[in-house]
Amino acid sequence: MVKVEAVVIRERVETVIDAVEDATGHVGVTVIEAVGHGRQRGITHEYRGRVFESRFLPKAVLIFLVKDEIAERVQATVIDAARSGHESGDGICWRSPAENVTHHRTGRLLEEVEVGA
Amino acid sequence: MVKVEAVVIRERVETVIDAVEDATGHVGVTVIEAVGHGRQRGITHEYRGRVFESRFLPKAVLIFLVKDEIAERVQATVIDAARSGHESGDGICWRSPAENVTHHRTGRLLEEVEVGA
Amino acid sequence: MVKVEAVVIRERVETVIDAVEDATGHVGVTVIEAVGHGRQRGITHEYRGRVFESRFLPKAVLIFLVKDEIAERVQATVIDAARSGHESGDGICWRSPAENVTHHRTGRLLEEVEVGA
Amino acid sequence: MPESSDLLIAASTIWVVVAAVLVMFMQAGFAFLEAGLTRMKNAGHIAGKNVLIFAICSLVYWAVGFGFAFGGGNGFVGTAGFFPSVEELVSVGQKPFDWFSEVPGAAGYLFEVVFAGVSLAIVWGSMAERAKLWVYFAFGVCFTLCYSVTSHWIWSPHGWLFKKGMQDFAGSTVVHYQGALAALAGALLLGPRIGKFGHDGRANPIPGHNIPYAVLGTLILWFGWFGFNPGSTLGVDLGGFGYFAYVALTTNVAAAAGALGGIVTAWVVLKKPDLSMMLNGVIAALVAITAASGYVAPWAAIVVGLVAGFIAVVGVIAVERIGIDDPIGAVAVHGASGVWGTLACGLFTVPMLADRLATGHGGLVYTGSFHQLGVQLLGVAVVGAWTFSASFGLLWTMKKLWGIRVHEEAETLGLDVSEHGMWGYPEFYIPVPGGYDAWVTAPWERELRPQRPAPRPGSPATAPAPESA
Amino acid sequence: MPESSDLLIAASTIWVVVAAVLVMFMQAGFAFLEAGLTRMKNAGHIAGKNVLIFAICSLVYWAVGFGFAFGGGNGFVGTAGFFPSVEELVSVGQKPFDWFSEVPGAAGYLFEVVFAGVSLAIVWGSMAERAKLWVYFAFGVCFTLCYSVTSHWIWSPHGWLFKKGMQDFAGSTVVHYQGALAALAGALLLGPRIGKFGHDGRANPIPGHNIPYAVLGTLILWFGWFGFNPGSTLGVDLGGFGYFAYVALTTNVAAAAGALGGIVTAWVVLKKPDLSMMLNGVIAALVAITAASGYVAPWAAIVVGLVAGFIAVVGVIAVERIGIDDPIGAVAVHGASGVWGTLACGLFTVPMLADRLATGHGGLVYTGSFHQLGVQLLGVAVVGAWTFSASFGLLWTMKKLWGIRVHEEAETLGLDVSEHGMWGYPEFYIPVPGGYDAWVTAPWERELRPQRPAPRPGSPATAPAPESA
Amino acid sequence: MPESSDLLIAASTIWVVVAAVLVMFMQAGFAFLEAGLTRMKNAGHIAGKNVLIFAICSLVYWAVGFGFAFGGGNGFVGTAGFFPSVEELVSVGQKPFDWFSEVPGAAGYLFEVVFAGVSLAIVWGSMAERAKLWVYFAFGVCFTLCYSVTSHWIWSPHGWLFKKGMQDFAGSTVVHYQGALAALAGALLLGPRIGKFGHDGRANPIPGHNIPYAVLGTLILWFGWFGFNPGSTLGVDLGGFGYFAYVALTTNVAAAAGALGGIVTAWVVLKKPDLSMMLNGVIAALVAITAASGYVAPWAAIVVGLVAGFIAVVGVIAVERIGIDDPIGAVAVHGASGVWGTLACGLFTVPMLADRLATGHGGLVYTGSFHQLGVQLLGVAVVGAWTFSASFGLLWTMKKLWGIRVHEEAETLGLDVSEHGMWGYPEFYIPVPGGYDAWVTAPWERELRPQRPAPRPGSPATAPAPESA
Ligand SMILES: Nc1ncnc2c1ncn2[C@@H]1O[C@H](COP(=O)(O)OP(=O)(O)O)[C@@H](O)[C@H]1O
Ligand SMILES: Nc1ncnc2c1ncn2[C@@H]1O[C@H](COP(=O)(O)OP(=O)(O)O)[C@@H](O)[C@H]1O
Ligand SMILES: Nc1ncnc2c1ncn2[C@@H]1O[C@H](COP(=O)(O)OP(=O)(O)O)[C@@H](O)[C@H]1O
Repeated sequence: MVKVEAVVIRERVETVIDAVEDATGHVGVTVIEAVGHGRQRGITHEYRGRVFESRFLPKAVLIFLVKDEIAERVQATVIDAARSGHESGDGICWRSPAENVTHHRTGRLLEEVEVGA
Repeated sequence: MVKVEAVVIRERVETVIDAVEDATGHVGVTVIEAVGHGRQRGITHEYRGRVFESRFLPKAVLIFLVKDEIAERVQATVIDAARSGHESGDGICWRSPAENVTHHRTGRLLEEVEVGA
Repeated sequence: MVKVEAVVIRERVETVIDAVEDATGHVGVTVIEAVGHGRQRGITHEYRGRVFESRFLPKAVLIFLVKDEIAERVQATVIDAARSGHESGDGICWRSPAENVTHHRTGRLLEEVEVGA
Repeated sequence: MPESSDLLIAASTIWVVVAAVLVMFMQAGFAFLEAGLTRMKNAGHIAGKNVLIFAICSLVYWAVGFGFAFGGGNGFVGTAGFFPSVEELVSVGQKPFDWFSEVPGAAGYLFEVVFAGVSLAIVWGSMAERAKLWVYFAFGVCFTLCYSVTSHWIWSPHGWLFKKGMQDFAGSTVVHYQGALAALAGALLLGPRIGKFGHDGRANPIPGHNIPYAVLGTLILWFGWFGFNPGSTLGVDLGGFGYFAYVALTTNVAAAAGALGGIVTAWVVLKKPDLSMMLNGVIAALVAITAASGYVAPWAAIVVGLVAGFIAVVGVIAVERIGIDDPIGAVAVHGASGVWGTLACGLFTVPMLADRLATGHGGLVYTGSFHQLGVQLLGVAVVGAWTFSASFGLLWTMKKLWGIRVHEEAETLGLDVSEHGMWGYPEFYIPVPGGYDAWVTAPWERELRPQRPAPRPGSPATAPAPESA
Repeated sequence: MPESSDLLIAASTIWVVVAAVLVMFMQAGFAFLEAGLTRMKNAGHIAGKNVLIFAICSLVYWAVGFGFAFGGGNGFVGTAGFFPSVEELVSVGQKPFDWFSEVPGAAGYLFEVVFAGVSLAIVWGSMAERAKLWVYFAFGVCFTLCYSVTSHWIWSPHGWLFKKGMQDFAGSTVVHYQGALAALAGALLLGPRIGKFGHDGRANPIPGHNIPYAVLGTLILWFGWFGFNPGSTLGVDLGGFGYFAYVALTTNVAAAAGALGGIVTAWVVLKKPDLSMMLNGVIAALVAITAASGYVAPWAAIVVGLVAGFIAVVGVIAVERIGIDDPIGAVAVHGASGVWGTLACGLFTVPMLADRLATGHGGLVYTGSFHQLGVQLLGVAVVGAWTFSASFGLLWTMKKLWGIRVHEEAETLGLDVSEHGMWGYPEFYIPVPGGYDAWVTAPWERELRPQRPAPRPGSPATAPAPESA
Repeated sequence: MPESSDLLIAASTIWVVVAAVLVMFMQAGFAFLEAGLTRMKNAGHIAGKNVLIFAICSLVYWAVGFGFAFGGGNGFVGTAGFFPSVEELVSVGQKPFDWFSEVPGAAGYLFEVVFAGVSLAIVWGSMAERAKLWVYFAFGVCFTLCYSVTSHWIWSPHGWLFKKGMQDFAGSTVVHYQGALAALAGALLLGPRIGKFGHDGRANPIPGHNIPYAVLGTLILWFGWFGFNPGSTLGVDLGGFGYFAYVALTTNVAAAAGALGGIVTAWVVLKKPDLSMMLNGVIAALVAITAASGYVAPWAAIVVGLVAGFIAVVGVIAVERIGIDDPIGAVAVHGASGVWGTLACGLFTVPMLADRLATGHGGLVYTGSFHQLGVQLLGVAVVGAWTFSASFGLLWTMKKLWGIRVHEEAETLGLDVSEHGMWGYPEFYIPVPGGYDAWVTAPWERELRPQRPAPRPGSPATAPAPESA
């Protein structure tokens, strides 16, 4: 199978998950809270007269393990749904191969399980 | 080396880590808190008369970087130990190649270090 | 592109990010809080006369998606900068290929965007 | 050997000052009730604003409010006692504060200013999480004056409603209903918080971030209410020596009934014993008994409390239903319940107690007469019209002229960081040096970085070892 | 000119009411001590239940408890003053509440009901994190009645133990020991929390989630105890005018000694100056001095406190050793220490003070006589037998009939969400709109989703650009 | 029929005891103000240490401190009343505590010991997050004694500064300035916290972890200050019957002005309405008005408060600028502002009030005379020299002999876990059984592990299914 990973702004986590389900029928995602640093400016803070900027901004990492055949479609959907229209900070998305993706409860390959489901 | 990753329920984090150590002698893991969404139903909440379900459930992501030769054994052990007997939510496990796995403290390859250890 | 991942102690997160930027000019990183278990001893706790050790120690996972040509350099810099001089716990670093790394805001490949930038 | 008249002053002043101090502490109760029932990103702002508004109120009330309320005058407003002098404040029972016959004018000020502070604190509950900071200053001043005038009508012996025999022992109408009216005006003009209502108008729950805070706030309020109601005897002998203990009893049983009324109603109606509803029930009951505490029998106090607990639950739901976003539930808990408590006097006042307090007459259930109920209704109607229109007008003007709501980004980011520059719980949001889950080297501090150790032989920086992998 | 007898009533009522109010605030102390020493997932429930049980107690005690305790009657129970009327509550020194000779019956109610509330609050400390919600209602009512009867024995002039000259100035036995006995019964019948004991029976530490809360709770309790002990003079002249100030002094030095006793014992015995043990030491010392505060010399108060601090530490460990899961340590801190304090009177009571208070005789160290110690022992034994068996019997019956412990899943998930439907700290557990680390669009809210911008030219949805990679 | 002299004692004792209890509660205020303005990893320690030091202070002050301060004696120190007996404590107006003419010696002790506790609490604010635990014990004892001596100078009728007519109504100098002097000595000897200053000496902000805690602390302090200042009449008739109500008024308007002074100064000077600065402003104002509360007119109280609010903001910044790490800002808020308040008497004291209180003379603005200002200056200078050198000397010696600062690792890890073995918020740091985001099986508990279900047919452990992939 293929592992599709994306860094998205937190407001978009559910939009992306729903979009993937709508577009490809894929159900199953793991979400990790993260902070990111890139082109986007951080938030400015002031405390007792000292001004400083936090360079990290809240993001979320989404991990989808999907069948090879839908991988491209999933990624395209993610990229599309993750776009917020803000001028910066929307994040990135990539994919990589995952071998022997197994389903703990049944001990069988996830692909088979999903077919089964 | 190989990177074995697993999404497990939090109650099983240590069971899995111990099982891997017992079965393969491998020591070394990184644990990340995550939330997941899949076939399993979320928890129902009620506040001031409004009922709603949180679609995300607490999970943990385990990352093991292991020698190629024990990769399969490690994964099999994880899959086995992660199974809680609940009717849903036990998660999944997969593996993928990792190149040039280096150990910061010594600057040498992790494999060599582990041999050294 | 290449995905360079590293587990580092939290004090080193920024040192590493700055070192990578200085050495390779690469900007863009995603940071995830994690806990790790390895050769290093945990912290001892005592509560109402019961002594126990927490086996997990706070770490951070850094994810860099970088152009193939600078991947090795980035990794070398990370390994170098992550070393704290402590006797244990500095963590590890590895890399793996990432396909079709796309930039959400523009919908274009990250490489092109970075060139553009 | 002290005169017994001096001892009466001593005892009365002790009681009134202690009661005032208990009521002042209610600011901490509101701070934590409101902070607990709102979100983390606004916690510092919500808690801190109670200090700010009480400060504003304290100075305005000293300068003119106290004079408006109790400085002699006509039926509508006091006309003396502005910027009171040392003499006016230390003397007992002298003009312009002769209404306070057993305590120095200063004790009168202290006891009345904390009431004004409570009324003002209520206002912001419904305006929480989206109002601009300067509005607290501007409207805080205006409301304190508006409050002072109304309190003159009902509590000053010169007041026209007082003369009609309106019964509002400690201020269900004066303090709570008034605060709720301004709160309602504010909530209407501000509009709901981002994310509170969906496109179809259905409300989203926005649970408060810290129920223990809300519990602490409620218990502090309950505690402070023992100054609020019993202290309103303004001395040790109103209604008879030690009568204030009886007022404390009715207050306590009503609050208890309110807790049960609230949690049971929630359990039955909402199917869950919602804790925030139980807490609202306590406060609603305390609000309701405030007017009645000196006038009713214990059984009636329990009825007043039970009904108030019910009102709190259905009121909060109802207010949400009609599309008003009231984060704390002030409109239902202080408004609806304040009205209920005021009218309850018209129903349950014991004639003997009305005589003891020399205010109005017995209630419907004892006298079969609607007279007192009518007076209470009149008071509620007039105060409702005046305070709501005044508050709405003032806030409407501010809104038109300068805007009273923060920008969308500021609201989304949270008022702590956008208005004050720093989170209420910084370590959960940003790396603080040596802070929680944080990176000891703060982002804004370069020099601090630990020096990198010289690369060891064989380290990738010098040798190509890893490359060879 | 007021009569000096009126002024005596005024002064006594001020004092008793203020003291009662301080004691009422101890509910906030228990709420935060207990919430602080338990887990996040139960924080709202633990804090909130103190409001609930005080509410139940307030109504039951008004209806019948006060009559049982102080409504005249025989040596075993009061037989008058149920559902007291306005007249009975406002009059001073009249039957049925003639025992309160300087304050109105209402002041008597107020002061005694807050004591009942404290005793009831103690019960739930040991039952924390696993009891069903309805049990608070059912057992709350029963225990309040049981408590009222026992307090009649010791505090009513008609009580048989009172007649024997038992010394329990403010209730080490009546309030604290009794609460601890019911707590013990509850802990035994509920069994330990999931995860408390391993298969080999070794105990796991389950540290409380918020030490600052526990500190706040302890300081509120210390604060409230200045009403608890000194207020038990029930007037301004018991033991001499202003004698209550002396009671406050013994209370304070004992509490101080308890803090040191607790932290030093922990440091020496457990090798670490455990903060929760220091706090337990303070409370244990306050519990112990409660009985003795009016009877002993300052040096003895310090001894009582030091020993109580020691008892708290070893007691908590011992209770855990024998396999009882007492999350707050109520059995050791209120039970063992309450017994110690009661017996301490038999040892250290100053004869002159026993005479001043006209209760019992001097203690062993002054008189060389074991008489008083014997009386104290008798009281402890009888109360222990009666309250433990009554509580155990009641809870055992409830357990058999309906079950008193929540289901395993509910306990694992936490009582906040399983019993009340919502977390005590929602933003740490679920996405709240605009909440901490959360996704502004709440899961249960579809329409709210930001509309997706129309895909730009070259975006993957329309063109295959990325595919070409 | 009670004598009116007895009633005077009763009323005075009620007032003094109630005031003392309010002041005692300020320990909770300091605990939460300080915990809120420091970091999560030290929260338990910071809050808990207030219990510890008040305990130490309570015993030391009973044993010798009270005697040093008020036990008759010469101009420099009291020489009687050590380890006071029951008789000395229950009698009124008798030697050695005859200075307390209307309340029992015990009430005197209670009221004075809580003041010593406040002064001691201030010390640790500047030493927060890095001092060793035993230092609290050792220096706590020493400072309490040092404090007692100084208070004798100014508050005992035998004291040499008292005889000079120094005006320090409730202790701007005695309590706050002294505490700040020791705090300064401690901050200098400890040095800044790790990460506070960069290599270039620029300061890093280390924001406190919980602004709501700081707000609660501030409101508790404001609340307690109504005991602090008005209670300093030590009876009901100093300055006239009920005069203490006037003292409460000046206290309240000053605090209000301080809040506004603080937030406005921050807004103007620092460009942001920093909440912690508003809170500092309140406290600075309360500190300043402490000396003047009985002597000045309301308008002057407002001036004193506004200026204090300004001093708090610029003072905190200034202290940081010169390289001193004062986590709470005690040096500016209690030191600079305490001096300001003491001198303010020399400027604003109303002659009529000075006469009422029979202490000193009118201030410059009324009398045009610099006399009183001179006396105030002398007091500030002498106390400054004595207390700073004594504290610095003591701490310097302790530092040289045993070291007063924890090791670097301990400081980095946090005092909760390094000094006490457990975090203040354990569930955010370690897995607790059944705790937040945690793994039910605690790391230290093996047996608890859920048994693994027998591998199912086709599970990888038995069959090579996955391998076949
Ligand atoms: N090269 C990269 N490697 C890892 N994460 C990246 C990289 N580039 C961007 N990110 C992630 O995407 C987020 C948004 O990137 P940013 O450059 O701020 O937005 P934009 O590119 O839209 O201006 C960053 O905060 C970071 O988490
Ligand atoms: N395709 C997937 N991609 C990523 N994570 C997944 C996927 N399927 C399942 N998971 C993770 O595994 C967890 C358990 O999956 P779920 O379907 O709920 O359990 P089960 O399959 O046993 O019913 C999910 O919460 C999610 O974190
Ligand atoms: N094989 C591994 N797989 C995953 N993570 C690892 C592995 N080895 C080490 N780590 C991570 O690196 C951290 C440091 O490793 P550790 O062995 O404690 O340090 P050192 O090797 O310097 O003694 C661990 O806490 C863990 O997070």
